[in-house]
Amino acid sequence: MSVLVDENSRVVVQGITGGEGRFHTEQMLEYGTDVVAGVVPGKGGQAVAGVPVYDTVSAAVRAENADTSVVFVPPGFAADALFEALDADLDVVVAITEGVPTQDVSRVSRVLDETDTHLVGPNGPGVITPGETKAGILPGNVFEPGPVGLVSRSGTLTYQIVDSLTARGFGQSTAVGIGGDPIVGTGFVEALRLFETDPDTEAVVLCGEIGGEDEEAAASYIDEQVETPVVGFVAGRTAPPGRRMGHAGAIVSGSGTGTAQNKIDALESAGVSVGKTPAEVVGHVADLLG
Amino acid sequence: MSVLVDENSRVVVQGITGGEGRFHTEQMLEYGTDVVAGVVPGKGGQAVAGVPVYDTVSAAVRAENADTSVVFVPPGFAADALFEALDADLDVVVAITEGVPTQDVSRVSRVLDETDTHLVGPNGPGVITPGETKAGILPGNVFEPGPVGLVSRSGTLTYQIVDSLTARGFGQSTAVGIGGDPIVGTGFVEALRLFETDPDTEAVVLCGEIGGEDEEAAASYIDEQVETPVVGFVAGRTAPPGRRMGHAGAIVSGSGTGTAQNKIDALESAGVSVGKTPAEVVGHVADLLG
Amino acid sequence: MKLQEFQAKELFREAGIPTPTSRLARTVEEAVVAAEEVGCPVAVKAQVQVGGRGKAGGIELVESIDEVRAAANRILGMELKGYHVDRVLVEAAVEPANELYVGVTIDRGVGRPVAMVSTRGGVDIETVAAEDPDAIAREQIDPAFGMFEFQARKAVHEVGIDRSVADDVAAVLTALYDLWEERDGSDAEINPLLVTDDGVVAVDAVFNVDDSALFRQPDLAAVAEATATDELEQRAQDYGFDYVRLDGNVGIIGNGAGLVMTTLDLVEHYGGDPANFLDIGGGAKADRVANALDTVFADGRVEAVVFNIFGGITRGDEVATGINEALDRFDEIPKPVVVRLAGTEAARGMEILDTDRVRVESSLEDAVQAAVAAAGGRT
Amino acid sequence: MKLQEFQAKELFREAGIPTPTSRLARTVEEAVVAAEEVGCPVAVKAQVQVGGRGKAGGIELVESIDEVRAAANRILGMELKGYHVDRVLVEAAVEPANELYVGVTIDRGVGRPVAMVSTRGGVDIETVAAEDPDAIAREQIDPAFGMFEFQARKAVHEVGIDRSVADDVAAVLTALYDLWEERDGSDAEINPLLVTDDGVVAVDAVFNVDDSALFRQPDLAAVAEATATDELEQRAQDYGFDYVRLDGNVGIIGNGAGLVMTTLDLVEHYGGDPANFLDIGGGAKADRVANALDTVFADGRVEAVVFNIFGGITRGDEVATGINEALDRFDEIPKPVVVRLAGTEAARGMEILDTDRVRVESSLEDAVQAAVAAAGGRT
Repeated sequence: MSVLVDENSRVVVQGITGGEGRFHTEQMLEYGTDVVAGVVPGKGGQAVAGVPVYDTVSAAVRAENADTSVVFVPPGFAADALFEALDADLDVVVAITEGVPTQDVSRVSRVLDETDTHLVGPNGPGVITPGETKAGILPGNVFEPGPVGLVSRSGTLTYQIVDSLTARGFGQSTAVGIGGDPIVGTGFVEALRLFETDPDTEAVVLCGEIGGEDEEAAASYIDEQVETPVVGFVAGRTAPPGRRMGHAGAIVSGSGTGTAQNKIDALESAGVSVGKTPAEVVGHVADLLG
Repeated sequence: MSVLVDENSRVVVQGITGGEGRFHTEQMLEYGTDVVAGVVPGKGGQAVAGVPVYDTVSAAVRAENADTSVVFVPPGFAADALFEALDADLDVVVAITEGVPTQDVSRVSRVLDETDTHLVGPNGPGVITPGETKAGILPGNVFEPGPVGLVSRSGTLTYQIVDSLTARGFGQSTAVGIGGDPIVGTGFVEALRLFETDPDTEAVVLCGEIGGEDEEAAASYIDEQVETPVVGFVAGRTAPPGRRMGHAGAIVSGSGTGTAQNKIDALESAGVSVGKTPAEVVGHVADLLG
Repeated sequence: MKLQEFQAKELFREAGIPTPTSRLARTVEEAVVAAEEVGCPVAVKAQVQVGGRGKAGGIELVESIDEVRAAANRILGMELKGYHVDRVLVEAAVEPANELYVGVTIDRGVGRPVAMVSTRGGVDIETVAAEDPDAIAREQIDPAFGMFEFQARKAVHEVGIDRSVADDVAAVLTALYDLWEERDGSDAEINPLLVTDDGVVAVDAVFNVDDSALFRQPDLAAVAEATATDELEQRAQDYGFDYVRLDGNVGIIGNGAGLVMTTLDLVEHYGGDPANFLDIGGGAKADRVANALDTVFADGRVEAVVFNIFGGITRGDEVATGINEALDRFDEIPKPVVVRLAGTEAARGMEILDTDRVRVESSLEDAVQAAVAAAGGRT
Repeated sequence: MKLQEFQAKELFREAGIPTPTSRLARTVEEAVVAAEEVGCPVAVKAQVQVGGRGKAGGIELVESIDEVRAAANRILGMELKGYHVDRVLVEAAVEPANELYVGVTIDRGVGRPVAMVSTRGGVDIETVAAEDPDAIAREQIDPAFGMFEFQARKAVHEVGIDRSVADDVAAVLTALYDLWEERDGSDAEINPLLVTDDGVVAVDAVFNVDDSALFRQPDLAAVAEATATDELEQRAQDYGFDYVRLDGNVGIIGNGAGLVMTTLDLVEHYGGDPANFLDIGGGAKADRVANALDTVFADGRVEAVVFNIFGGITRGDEVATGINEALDRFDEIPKPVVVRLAGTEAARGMEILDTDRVRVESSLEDAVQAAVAAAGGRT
């Protein structure tokens, strides 16, 4: 079992003819993902790495029964690509694109609220269910199948932690990179809700960072609704207030909210073991799953 | 029993200081309606016919526990007034205003779809539950309490039929003037659904007219889901195609859809007794309830 | 309110939708000059607010200036479906080619806009809708957002528009939707949108404006005022009535569209022919009532008038006073008038009415039958 | 990207939001001329992209030209929270009066815009939010529709703005929201919005632009480029790095914001002080890696560098090559460099690295500890 994607997922890649789209289509195919179609307006009829290209998502869905999309469309066109993906009623839409204007994401999120689609991202590495499929750009070789669910706002930090987990023999059920932007589709709470329904996820690692209040919301949710043990990590304890750290999400406001300490406190109050270093995180997982 | 409004309804009048708003507030009070507040931006603190005026609907709702609004705001400001009413989470909003641009109503309807509010109108006379309350401009003296539910796209035609019903001893549970515009909030189907849940409504009179397909939709709904007997009337049998008859809804398109005959056929196929004249309609009611 | 073709094309041009070069002409000589400017071959097209002009002989495709002169001579001044033709559009002829359809309207069933594209342009789109529904791609529009870019692409690809013009057609659909939204259209259509070697071009143009929105489209409202063609309809419009002229001899006045339509239906039901639809609206005062009677009396075909008022907001006594005032304008009552008043202050109205000059009936059915009889039955 | 006050006020003026008369000045003499034009009393305000200028001594209210000269002399050239002040705004002083707050931002919790009004302007709004939440009216905005007209009225009335200026404040809120939407704001604030006898006036102006939207706001992007003040931050920006300069002595380079922040946290955890945040982003090639090292070496405070790469898209061999190339630029390596490579092609990267010039560690924790030790501990 797993969440969001599995061996049956049929993936369409929006923006498949661009450099990134092409490269990661090949990477996904290599990992075993069923990439069944690409979509690029005006390029229907072409093929990329043997994958047929369509002009519209609806044509791709109709012809190839796709249920999952991975979006590599550049920022200026990303919102429209996401509206199109939502219109096509896919189960999961993974938005890799970095730098989508926040107001665009807000509008996408407005439409998303009225659908049953799960949007992952934007500005995230996507989702992987190790040994089955990956929808995104995560480096497949780091992951191994296993009992640990992982949800994170950060890409490379996830790989760092997963690498250590794998090295210690703890594989992953599914890893979800929710993305680092101020507004994302699937947040911590939704990811936790999904993992909670997955019998094969025995523990969840939640990787947060400064900015926003999603970790605090996750803490309340864990306190009230989550049985699965959760191990936490929060990046940015040393980040100075008011400065942006790398991506849009990672900014601390001047006041107390959004600070790493605030998030760590909230998570710990909810019974989450929060590691101070990635190594400590793996240690906590080992304590739980021994 | 009744639908939409009853003796417990607490009414706020939006646009209470205008000529129509003031006149019909007095008329409603006279009929026994609990008009608890008025709303006119910038005129909070005034009073009309003893009714306190507020600047915003939310202030009126908070102060006076209103649950129903009647809107007399002029066309250019009507959409905003309706957005405000929907935002205030009222149970019933009755839009009397005639001449609201159709695209505005489309946007209002977009928001309406996400609420639990019943919008009646625009461009309708409102709703009356005889002997209890009226929210709108219907002439109260024509109505009597009784077992006949009435739903109509037309104002004066309704009064004509109600007058005849009352004269023959058939009072009304509730009469709903859904309005004559191309897009309205509560349509025939929704009104029928409400009447179906009202044990005191023993028969429903449905007054349609040319244009649109709401009567056809009602016919399907009646066929499938309505137990209460329905008597029908359709105005505009002699209307020439392509010409607008009086209000926006009453226009026949060039093709077969929207014609009176099409609507009559659909209703009759669903078991509705359709009268050719208002007198025949009352005759059919007498046959049912006589 | 239906714009004429040349007015709609003016809007289209501002919206960036390609249209053929054209000039408007009010006389034969103007048409000749226009054709010289535009360059033959040209289409000479009657400018009236009705559809089906081609079939009715209102459009002629000509090759030479002499033919332009002949066509303009024939079309200018003709009666087309009841409208007098006083202007023609002289327009560069476009090579016959693939004809598409593009349109935007409100889908009343769901209360939302719908954008449509079809490869079967050049014919009545409602026939296509009935016979071959899959030949029309429909995109329901979210009125909060307007049309998403992808929707135009999707519609165009779904319906199989040729790849070489897919982007052009999508651009026209997007522009048409935006125009429709910005200018408060009720219906906007391009039929046909012609595919040429240079792209696409809107050969016909329909743009109907939502009457209720004219208050915020003052330039279009001004156009509407300038284009009423029937003298009686103009008079009714000046008075602010909803009025439709028909072919019968029983004049009909009432309050409320549904009740007036019902009165028309009853006239026919009892063997008469309605001469018009006239709704005086709600709350009419005496003066307004007199104006209504004045309008209907002015119709030469009217043999008798039925006045049917159910007072809700409208008061029976005001109506009765208005009828008396209107009749005072005549030494002799020009046509028999049957009045039926019900509802608010109806009893008082009945008392006020001068029964020497009008016949009073208390039931709707009786009133209609009396008027039909007075008009002498079917025309 | 935070606009400076005078830039934000320029946007406000275009949006119809009242602001005091003001002139920008780069020298004391310009400030004097500006004050003469504007008319004393004036406020002399340092133009830097940070909040809290008043408390930090960057704003002075003066009555005479002599005082303007003194104030400009003091403020121009001062260091304000790390920024060099090279411009002042000389602005007509507004009579002290009722101070309101108006703002628009994204409510990240719900992913929607929120418009706010408060009667408690002139102080830190986050303090008000914490102490007296009811003093701030918040309207959640539907991003599909934008702000409804009623929402501005509602916010203003809910929070008890005086009836005499309620419409003015509602108009400012509406204008601010529309500006925020049109110009891709992330935060827009007026604090205080001053109530005067003639209406309201925006005495301060905050407008932060969404960096991700600069591609469609070219004029604001140009402003951003022109206003970087720190030489190192300018260099990092030119190279296209996300870079933040801090106060410590351990230079930090990594890929991915979360991983770089974690590296900063580990430096502190192991007793060091981070000198900077530098994210080279995903898929960096050798040249980019060299530029990153170049940037960090240029920081005089840096005593040692830790290079932490976890290769996903980024390849360890490319990174290693880049490090070697960067080091080739120096005869002598200016500061000790500790490198840790993991993930894609990490093993090959390790082989490529010249261990005579850099220290290689295979665990993140070891790498950070080595760098902290090399830097000589906390500054």
